[in-house]
Amino acid sequence: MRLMSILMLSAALFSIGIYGVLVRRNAVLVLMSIELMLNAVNINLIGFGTWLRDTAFVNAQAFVLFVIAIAAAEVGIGIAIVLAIYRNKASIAVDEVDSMKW
Amino acid sequence: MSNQQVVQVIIFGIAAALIIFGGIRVVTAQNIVRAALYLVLTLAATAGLFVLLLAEFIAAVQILIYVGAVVVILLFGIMLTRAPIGLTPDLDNESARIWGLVAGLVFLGVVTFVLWRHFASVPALELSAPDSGANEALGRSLLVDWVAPFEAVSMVLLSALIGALAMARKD
Amino acid sequence: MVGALASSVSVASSALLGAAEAAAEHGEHAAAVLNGPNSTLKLGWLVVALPFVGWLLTLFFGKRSPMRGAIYGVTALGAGLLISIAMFFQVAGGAAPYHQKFYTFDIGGYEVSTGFSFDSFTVMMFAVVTLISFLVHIYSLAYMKDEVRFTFFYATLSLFTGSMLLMVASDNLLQMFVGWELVGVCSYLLIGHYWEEKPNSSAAIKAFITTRIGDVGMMFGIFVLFFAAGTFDIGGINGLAASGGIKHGILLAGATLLFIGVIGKSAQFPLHVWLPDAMAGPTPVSALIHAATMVVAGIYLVARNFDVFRTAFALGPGGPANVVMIIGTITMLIAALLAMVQDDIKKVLAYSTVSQLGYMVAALGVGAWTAAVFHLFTHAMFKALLFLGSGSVIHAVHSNNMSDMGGLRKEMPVTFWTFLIGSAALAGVPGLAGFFSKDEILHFAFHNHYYAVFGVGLLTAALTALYMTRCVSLTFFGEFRGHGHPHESPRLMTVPLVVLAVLSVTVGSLNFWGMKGFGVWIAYAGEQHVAEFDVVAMLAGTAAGAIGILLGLWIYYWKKAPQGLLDRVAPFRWAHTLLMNKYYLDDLYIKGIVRPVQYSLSKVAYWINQKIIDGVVNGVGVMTRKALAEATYWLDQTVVDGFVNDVANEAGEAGGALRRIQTGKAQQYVAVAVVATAVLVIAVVWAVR
Amino acid sequence: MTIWIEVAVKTLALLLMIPLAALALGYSELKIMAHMQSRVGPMEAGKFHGWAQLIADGLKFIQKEDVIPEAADRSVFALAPVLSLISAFLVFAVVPFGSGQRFWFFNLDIGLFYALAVSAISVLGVLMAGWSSANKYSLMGGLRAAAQLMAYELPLVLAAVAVVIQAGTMSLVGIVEAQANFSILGIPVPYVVPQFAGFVIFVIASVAELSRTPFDMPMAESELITGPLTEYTGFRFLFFFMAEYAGMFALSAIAATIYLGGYWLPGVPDNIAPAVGPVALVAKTGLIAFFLIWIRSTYPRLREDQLQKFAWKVLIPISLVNILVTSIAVVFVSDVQG
Repeated sequence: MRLMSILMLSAALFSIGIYGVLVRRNAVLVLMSIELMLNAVNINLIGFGTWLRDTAFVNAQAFVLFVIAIAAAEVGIGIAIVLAIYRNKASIAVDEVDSMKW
Repeated sequence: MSNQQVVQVIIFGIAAALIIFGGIRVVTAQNIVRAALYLVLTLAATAGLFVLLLAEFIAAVQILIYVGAVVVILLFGIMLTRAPIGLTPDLDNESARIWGLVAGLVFLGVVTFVLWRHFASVPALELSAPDSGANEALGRSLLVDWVAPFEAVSMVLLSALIGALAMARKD
Repeated sequence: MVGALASSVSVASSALLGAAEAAAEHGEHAAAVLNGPNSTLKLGWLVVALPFVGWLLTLFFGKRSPMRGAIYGVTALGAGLLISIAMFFQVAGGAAPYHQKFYTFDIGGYEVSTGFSFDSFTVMMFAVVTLISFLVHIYSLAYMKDEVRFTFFYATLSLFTGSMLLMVASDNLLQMFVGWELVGVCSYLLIGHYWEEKPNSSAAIKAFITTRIGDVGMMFGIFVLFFAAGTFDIGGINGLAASGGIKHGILLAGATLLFIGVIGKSAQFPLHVWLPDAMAGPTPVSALIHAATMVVAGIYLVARNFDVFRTAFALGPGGPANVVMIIGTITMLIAALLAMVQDDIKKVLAYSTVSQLGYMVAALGVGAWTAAVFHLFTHAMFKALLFLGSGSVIHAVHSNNMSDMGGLRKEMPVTFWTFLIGSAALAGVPGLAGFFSKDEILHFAFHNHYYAVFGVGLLTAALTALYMTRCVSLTFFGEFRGHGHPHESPRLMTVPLVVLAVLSVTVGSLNFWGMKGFGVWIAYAGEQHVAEFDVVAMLAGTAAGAIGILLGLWIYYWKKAPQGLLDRVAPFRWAHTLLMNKYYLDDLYIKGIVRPVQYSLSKVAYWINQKIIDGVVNGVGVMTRKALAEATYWLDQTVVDGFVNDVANEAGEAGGALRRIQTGKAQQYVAVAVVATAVLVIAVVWAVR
Repeated sequence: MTIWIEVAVKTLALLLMIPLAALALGYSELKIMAHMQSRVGPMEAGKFHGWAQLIADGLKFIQKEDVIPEAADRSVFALAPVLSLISAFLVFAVVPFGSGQRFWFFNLDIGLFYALAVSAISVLGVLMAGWSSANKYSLMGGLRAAAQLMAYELPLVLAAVAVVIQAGTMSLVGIVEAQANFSILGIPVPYVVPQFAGFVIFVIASVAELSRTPFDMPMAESELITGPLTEYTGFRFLFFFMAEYAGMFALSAIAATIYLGGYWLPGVPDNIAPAVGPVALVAKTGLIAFFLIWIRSTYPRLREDQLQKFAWKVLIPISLVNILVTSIAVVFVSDVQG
């Protein structure tokens, strides 16, 4: 197995995430797409860690743990925001949430 | 290629196929709960990939945090808001589809180009069974080398917890 | 005699605690504890641990325990007091400091150790803290008897004491900071004890936030010193500072930042505003905060790291005017003036504490280390006495205001006499504790040509005598102006008063000119000693006190002052109004800091967001999306229609177009970000190709 | 080739274990609860004390018509029970039944953590079942199950963390060995003694994870019919049934392993230890399972908010203090021993 295939997998997943973030209207689906992108980053980190071995391997894992922790925090906050918006507007379509202008 | 390497490539292929398939379905599925379930598929397959790449602790964390908690919270949020069975129209911004596709492909192209130039010549990865001290080394790394980020992340989680609580309250 | 007492106390305490000591020292025989040169000092950790154990026990089992949980705190502090006294006598007998290392962490390549250091200064603080806290524990049994959350009160009281002891015993700044913050948390809990009423919880929050402002400074001070010295060890940092191992600029920064923490914690100008409000807590807590635990922490910090401050600010005889001295001097004067006009008896005492803390800080600022520490020591005695006495009065008349008191000397003889002794000690009546310590500070300042400090100190001494005379006159003389029938407080409250009154009379002699006992026991190596005795300073101090007392008697006891002096004479009226409004400092903080942060800052942020960030975003938007179309349109319009559209119209058009770019839709912004990233990556790849 | 045979045998054993555990525990529950309530319980099937009752029930379930509601999301509906069962199956894979290679499916370095991770998947199955049934009660039950997760997951993991700190390993075999080498004042005791608070928290959190009384809000019969399982019939229901009892057995086995010493018994000579090990583990597991059944027939159901309050205000603080005390004690002891 080559490093390149892992990196390509990661890049592809990240691009899928970008597509999802840009195209999806539902806020929860946007959050999921962001999870895909974070997951791609994790694959990338672990891939490099396995390639470089030794301390890089351990440090990559530590980084991934941080990413996962941040992702968990992000989902928590994200869902709280979605629920708050849903309560106020009875809709969670991101393109209808545009009162933050002017 | 040795036998073992063949097995590795096959496992990687299966995992990668599941990851990509799940990912594509996450962003294309026309039912929001199904999209979340495809996310589970992607995340679980990623955990499998981590096991293959010798990071078994990360794989377990991936299962526990992502599949066990994050997706459940996502589903919880979905079902609290609106989650009809069957196809839901207008999950996508139709006019943005083409631009999303372009953006994704451009990004993929750029990254592929860069990666190809720098990492195409890297030889096959050597995947030997991890020595038993791997998790101890990880723990040491987290709490010695990365103790400051570790504490910072703890603070982030704490404030996220409080923030989520404050936002989701009714009053 | 002292030796006999010391050995008997240490025998008692060691017998009590020999088992624990043996456990700690892995089989060291209990006999060694009794005979070693610094044997009792080895028990010091127990003094710190006991209140924490008491706290946990009270917290978990309090409500189902005898005395509703107070038993644990009282026992812990009683035992701690015994050990502390034994340690005190051992130190007085010349025992060497004892250093106990616990555990060393290796965090990110830095070694952080924890441990206790018991030298004479620490032991003195131990004695003060455990003594006052023990008496407060006893006193509160009666005072808090019918109050809400009795058990929780006792739990927090124990934790409060334990935190202070932890801070005092620490051998490193980090551990000290932990204790320092725990003290802050406990003071918050105790000040807000009656949180059902809004002003009380506001006072607690004010105290917490005000001291926190200082703590931020202190934290950064600790970081600065840590990175300069490479260690948290107090001895190490001070040694380096004294020997010039730390660059002066860095040292100055570190010391200044630490001093900000002191200003917050010890209620120095301009962060003194929280202390009077902190009177919202139960009175025994005020006694503890003012005498032993909270506010003296700042003094202790400066005194403990005196080498850092001395080197940074060039403190000492012949040194220049410095921030420590200036802050202390300002504080002592303004607080004494404020104490003049208060009606709330506890606020009089609170401002008096601020003033006396100013004395200590100013003393440290002129380099009078021993005098400052000695004043801390004596002040703890009589200020605890005064607060507990005022608590006794409040308990009797159910009001904090002196306008509801008067004539109480007949009904409450014990409270009256002890309060009188405390006031006399604070006012500097010769022979009592306050006289010696205050005189020593004045003497030091005078002798080393700090005439400003000396002058303000004299003025403050006179004012102190004046307001204490006022306080005593209004409370205990004249006619009773309140409601109901006041009566003497129960034994549990008066006995601590008597104990403290006796100490207020006697502890001054510890540093009697002839003996110099205190200065020898609790010596600081870097201090330059001055001549033993100076008759000018002594006479001036005595005269200032006498003038203050006579003036007070003239106005408030004999009532010879013209009526309505304050209302009719303009300068007095102005001064009175200024003082009644606390120099408008609270208003300044609310209007000058809190409001701007709440309103103006948000406006500024809004403006920046609107004008700058949106402008940039819009610019990018035009570049990426609309540029071509707009350009074509513009060209078309210009060529075909010439000057059909005037310049203003153009500007409006462009603005409208730009406005449409800011859709508020997050996804379009993400799209811009993605495109920009891709462009950047391509540019970088092309550049490094 | 032998490795494949070994894997096949172990997989078969594992697959057999799930219905066996479900049968044994289900029957025990029927009988124990019957006796606790002073009645006899099923007595007819199989003549002797109705031992074959559940087998008969199983056969009945398999024969029943497989009904899928018209409005249901068919594939998700079909997948949900499988996912629940897989979760229990995966937990079983790391439980060591004795000392030695042949007694476990695999001995992961992170065994305990793995077990907790895969046991968390089961809630996903419940949530899927609840949503896909197209039934208000089912959805409500699924939501309750998801909300419940936020209450029990943290105490469960935090309680286990204290054990990991004390044992110095996450491997279940390692934890058992650490308990074999552990003693207080010379008396060999399992971790339930020093970790008693953790044990209580772990068991309480397990009850919540298994959605058993008093934390059976997702299935609350009197409010939600049977919650997510309302629309399930026939063999799909059987799957859920098996998953429930297998999950109970698996979590009890994990608890028995990390707190009660697992397959290890003090004073058992080495030559008969392999024979005693599985019996000891099953006995200890049965003890905890019995306790769970006992709780079920004793306590009334709580409300969801009461569980949340209890978890966040009681269980989590205590488990954090437990971790603190454990780590201080571990550091202290290792310092003393040099």
